Amino acid sequence: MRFSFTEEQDMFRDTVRDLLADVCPPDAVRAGWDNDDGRVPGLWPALAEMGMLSILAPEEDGGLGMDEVDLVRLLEETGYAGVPDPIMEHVAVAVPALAEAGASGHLAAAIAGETTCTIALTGGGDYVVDAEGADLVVVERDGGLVAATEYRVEPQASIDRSRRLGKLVAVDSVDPLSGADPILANDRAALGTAAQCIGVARRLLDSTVDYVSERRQFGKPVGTYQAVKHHLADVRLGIEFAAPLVHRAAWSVAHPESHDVTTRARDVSMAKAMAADAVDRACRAGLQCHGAIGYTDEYDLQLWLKRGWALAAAHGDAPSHRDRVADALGI
Amino acid sequence: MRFSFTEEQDMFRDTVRDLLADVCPPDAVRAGWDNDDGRVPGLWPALAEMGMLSILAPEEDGGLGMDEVDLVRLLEETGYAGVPDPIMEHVAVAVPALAEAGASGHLAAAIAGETTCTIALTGGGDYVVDAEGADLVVVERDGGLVAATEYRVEPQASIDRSRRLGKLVAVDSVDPLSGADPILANDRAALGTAAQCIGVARRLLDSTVDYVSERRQFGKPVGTYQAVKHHLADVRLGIEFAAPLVHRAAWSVAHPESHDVTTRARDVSMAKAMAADAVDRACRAGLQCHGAIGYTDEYDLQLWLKRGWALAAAHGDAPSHRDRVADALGI
Amino acid sequence: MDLELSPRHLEFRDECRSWLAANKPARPLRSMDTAAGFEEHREWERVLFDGGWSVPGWPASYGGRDCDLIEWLIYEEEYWLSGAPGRVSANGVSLLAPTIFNFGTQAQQDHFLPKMASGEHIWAQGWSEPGAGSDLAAIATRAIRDGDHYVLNGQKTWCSRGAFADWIFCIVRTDPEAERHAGLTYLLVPADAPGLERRPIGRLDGEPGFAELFFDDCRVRVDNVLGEEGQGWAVAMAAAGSERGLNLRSPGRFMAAAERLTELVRTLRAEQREIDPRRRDEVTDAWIRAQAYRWQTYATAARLMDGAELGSEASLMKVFWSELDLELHATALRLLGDRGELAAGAPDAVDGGRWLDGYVFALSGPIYAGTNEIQRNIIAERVLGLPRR
Amino acid sequence: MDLELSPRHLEFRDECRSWLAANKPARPLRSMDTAAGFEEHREWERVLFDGGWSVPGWPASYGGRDCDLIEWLIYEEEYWLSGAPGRVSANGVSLLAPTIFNFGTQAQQDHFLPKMASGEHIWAQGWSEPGAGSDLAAIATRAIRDGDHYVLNGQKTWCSRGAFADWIFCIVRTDPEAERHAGLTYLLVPADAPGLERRPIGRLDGEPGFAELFFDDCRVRVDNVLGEEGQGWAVAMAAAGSERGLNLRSPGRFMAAAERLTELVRTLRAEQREIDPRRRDEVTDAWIRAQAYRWQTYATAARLMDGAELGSEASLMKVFWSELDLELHATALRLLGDRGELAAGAPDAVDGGRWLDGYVFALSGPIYAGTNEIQRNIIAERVLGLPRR
Repeated sequence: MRFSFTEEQDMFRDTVRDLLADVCPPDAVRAGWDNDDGRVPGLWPALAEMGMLSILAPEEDGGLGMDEVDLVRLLEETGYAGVPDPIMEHVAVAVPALAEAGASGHLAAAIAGETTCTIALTGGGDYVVDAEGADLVVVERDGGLVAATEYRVEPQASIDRSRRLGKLVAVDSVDPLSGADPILANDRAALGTAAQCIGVARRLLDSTVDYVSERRQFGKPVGTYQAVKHHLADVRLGIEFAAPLVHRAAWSVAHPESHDVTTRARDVSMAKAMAADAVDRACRAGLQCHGAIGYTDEYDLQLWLKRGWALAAAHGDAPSHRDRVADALGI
Repeated sequence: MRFSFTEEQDMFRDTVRDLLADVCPPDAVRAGWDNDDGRVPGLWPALAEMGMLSILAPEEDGGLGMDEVDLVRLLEETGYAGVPDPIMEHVAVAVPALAEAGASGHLAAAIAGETTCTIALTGGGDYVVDAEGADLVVVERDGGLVAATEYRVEPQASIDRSRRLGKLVAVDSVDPLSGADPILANDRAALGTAAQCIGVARRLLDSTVDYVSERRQFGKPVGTYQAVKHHLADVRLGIEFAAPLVHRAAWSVAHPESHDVTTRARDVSMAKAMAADAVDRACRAGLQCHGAIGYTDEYDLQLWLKRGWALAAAHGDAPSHRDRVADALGI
Repeated sequence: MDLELSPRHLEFRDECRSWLAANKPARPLRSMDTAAGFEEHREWERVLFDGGWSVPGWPASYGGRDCDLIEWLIYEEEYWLSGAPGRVSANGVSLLAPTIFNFGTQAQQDHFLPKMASGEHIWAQGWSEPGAGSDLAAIATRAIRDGDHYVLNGQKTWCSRGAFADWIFCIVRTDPEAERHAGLTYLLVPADAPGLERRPIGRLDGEPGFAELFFDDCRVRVDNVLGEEGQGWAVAMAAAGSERGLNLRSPGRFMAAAERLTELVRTLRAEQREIDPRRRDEVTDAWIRAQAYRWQTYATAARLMDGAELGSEASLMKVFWSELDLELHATALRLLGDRGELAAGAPDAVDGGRWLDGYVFALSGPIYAGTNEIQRNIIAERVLGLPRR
Repeated sequence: MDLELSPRHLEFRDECRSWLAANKPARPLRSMDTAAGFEEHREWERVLFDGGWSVPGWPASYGGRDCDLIEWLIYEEEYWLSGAPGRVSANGVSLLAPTIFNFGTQAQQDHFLPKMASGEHIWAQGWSEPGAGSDLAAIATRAIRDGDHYVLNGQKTWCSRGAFADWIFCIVRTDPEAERHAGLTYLLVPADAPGLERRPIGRLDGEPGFAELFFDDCRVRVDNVLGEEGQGWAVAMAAAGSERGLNLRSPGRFMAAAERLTELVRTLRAEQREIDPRRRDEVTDAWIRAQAYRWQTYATAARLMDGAELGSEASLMKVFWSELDLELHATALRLLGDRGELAAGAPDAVDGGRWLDGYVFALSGPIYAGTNEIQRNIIAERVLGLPRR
């Protein structure tokens, strides 16, 4: 029993954090709002190059052969940076599904960053992130997964302009992904979303702590008021106790030999329920402690507010995940 | 449209408040814990004398012929004083039921204060307040009401030693109360409990405001801390917006000519739901703002804490009353 | 106590309801925070004015119909339940007009009030500054007397409707030596004053909900002072009482939103979508709280009609309505599930994205007109009497 | 990361589990806040000690078994899940012992630790005073040196276990001239010291959960100082870190309560009672939070085993466990409906009124050892780095 990450995992996390701070600052995210695909130029190849896209691909397929424990904090960083690319869908769900199905051609292109994959799972609702811009959609249907490569999309604008949502209205060409498990794919998507929620919540907290430490009203920094302190202490509490459940769920997903499907579902759903509540609280407190400036288009806080609203509900909101936990508990 | 009480109603309220402050101070409530019936000596005759017991009895039966609007704030005062006698059960439910059933003998004794009535309604759960000490229990059964005068009781100790609970284990002698409506009786009980919740919440708030204005920590009154201020502001908000719903529900019960059963149920349940939440919040904040002293047996705060816990749940807790509202709304 | 509407009030309600049904725009207007939408809303103000329904609580001499508070509450309920458009005139009518009635000269009243009632003048509020948000006493925009003009220099921000308004009511510092509340003056500034530049600021969904104002030797006539020079704080606080209290936030808007929320549940059921019992409970709770706000308001109205003043209790109302409004809309978005994040233009957006739009709007409620943290301080100190320090 | 128990840990767990199953009292003990119950609990401490399970984290030389943090967490989980009694020794073992290990002389360690481990000495905490609750620096009880004794005068309050304890660990003011944190001394006081009077205080259900202590020229030997005279604040704060953090509140107790809560749902179902979906959700949420506390503790343990210190993060844990504990019990009472208010003696009380008893106990959690308001200040200022003023 040792609940901590390795030095190598810390280093990988730091590398990703540095890359994102460099290539994916808020300005780059905003720039994507008006380009063709909403994404950050140069980010995808850079992520491919450092191996991030292939973490969950086996070494024999040219991947890093790592697992969800290695991945989970990198996804937190993508939330922290507000990455608009469909990184969670691609790396946490599509790549391992392609690998498990032995779809080696699709897999090779995906881990090289030549293609972008997204996902259309029953647990993810009606709208697919980046469906238009992606090359391949891992679609759940008829109790299995298929890889759709030709399909038509009806765009559905999200309030978060970095989330290019679309509805799949027709799928014209598919490869079955037999061997890939749709229940596992849904759990991976919920886990990945939970990790991103943690990152978004951390970013909201850091930004707000910075702001209230500087901003003065009534002759002193806003952050000296006890009400503001307690709002932000509550945000920290939410993150502090959600993150371990997210890391624990990553372990659960990565170790099928000791976690049956019910246990995995319970662990993943605990993580998503707590992470969704944590980011929801971070959104509310972050905006309230900023005051009017946080409410503006020009100020960057909104990037994480909107992402937080969306991710809290994506791949199952907190009550629906608590229901899964309750079912697992037999109550 | 005029949502305010008359000067006469204000005066009656003040008279009851003064009487209770005089006859029913905390020491008198505590004294009752160890006597035979838990009640305050002299209180019942005094209430009878000022007409409080007969408010809802028609004038032709010797009552005051008033209605629930006249009564509602008097019940708030009984909550404020922490009256241990079964005043709500007697005056708000039993007396009008006896009157409506034309049970003139029982009624005359009840409004004269010669007897004490309590109630055993389906909406009130398994335990009857003051069943042992009372002379008559208005019991709901087989879709109607009966007056039980001989019955056996199994005592069930409440954490609130002023609430002498008991379970009716046998009813040996009953008079049917045909003409008295059990649904109306349940609504009256919920309304009366809601009014008492408001009074309890007000007492908790007043006591806590007094305490934190005096008690000093870290060189200044505890009440100067913003966290304490906001706890108590929230209590005030709860009371401020629950009380009008309680008064409005009293009007609804008092005016069957313009309020059908569904509307009355909706109005009563809105009142109980909001009042229960208000007193619940007052209990938590009251204790937290007092700190350790509020947690002791010797300090009087506990009288209202325990009453608040009990009354918030009595005659239907907040969620069950919200369900009734939802049903009335057809959602 | 009498909770029935009198025959007179019933008649008033029916008149109001019929007029709205016959006259309200057939289709939703465009956003009042766009140039075209602003003018559409101004036209609607004119229609209201012509029907006698733009400012029913005002004296008939200024375009109103001398409604008492109860009639005004009835009017507001009918207005919002009818689905009529939001009021682009709200800043002026709710915040400025009470101040003009209280502090304006006869000439100011005669000049400004009718034009406000008819929509000819749409007003924006110019109080906040980058360094003075909830802390209005920190206002730094200077207005130095020069003959029969003031010369303004400084910056205002968060001016709702500021991008397109015709006039702005400002608080400026006329005595730079004075500190905090002293030396402030309440000044009415035409939007076309020379030396005034306006820059729209988008709210977080991109709609230009505010403007920044830049004063660069901007000249404004001295007779546009409201009240006395140097008395701006007292004058402004009277209006702040209005903003936080009864005038701006009648229950009608929240009751209408609560009704729409229950309607949404019915619609979702009709679409064969299952309603989670926890969500149903949230809807019910929000609906109950809208009713609580309504009845608390009627009780307050009765006190006011008996001659009481709405003091610090206004803070209770402001906290309650702003958090209710947020919860009404957040509940709707949760009910909508994955459709909750869809923007107005999305094909699947429910009701044209109105719930999301309303949510974004509601988010500002706990922030503006004194944050709810400050309101809770006021409740604790002035309503409950807790020690300030 | 490795979240499996090693063979060694599995063996440890099984040994612990078997021993508890074989040795725990057959029936619930009487309340430790009654004279008879106190002695029953003391006997149980002796049974634990004889089995080597009273202080497993201590060195073997003092009656422990040199457990590492992980083993200690496993032990705590097994202990509470087994349903074994509460620990009357907790104040001493959790709060005082770390201080003795850190600051005690060899003679103090050799004298006090074994007697604490065996239950011969049960300790109470004498920190709070009527005028010094969360604000410990306001302590006024004076201890004036007189030869090889101190002479104590003053009053302590809220001493848990204080009515029957054998010893009390106090903070007293040895330098009356010094202000606030200076001039305080950490002193170990025998309960039978001449001039010490004790008065039980009932908690709100009437159980005498605390005592008041009155010192009237009470004489205590100088060699009972822990650490240096005048260093009491630093010594006490080290122990406060323990109280607020890992030692006192292992996850085991909350996990056990969460399991009992889910069991309660199953029992109610078996009684044909309908479980409201909102209550089921509350139960699930509380259970999840108990798990979150567990895993956060394991993560913290890993950091501590790597040499990190538990600093202000202890405040995060204190707020979380105390509010979790309250919610676990409040949820149970709501589930019980009208049986929720029944006291232990009532025929219909479920599980002997244990949920209500636990609720009353849990209510003190957000208050003692520094209120949660103060803990949130610490989180904001020391963990997040917000400005103090």
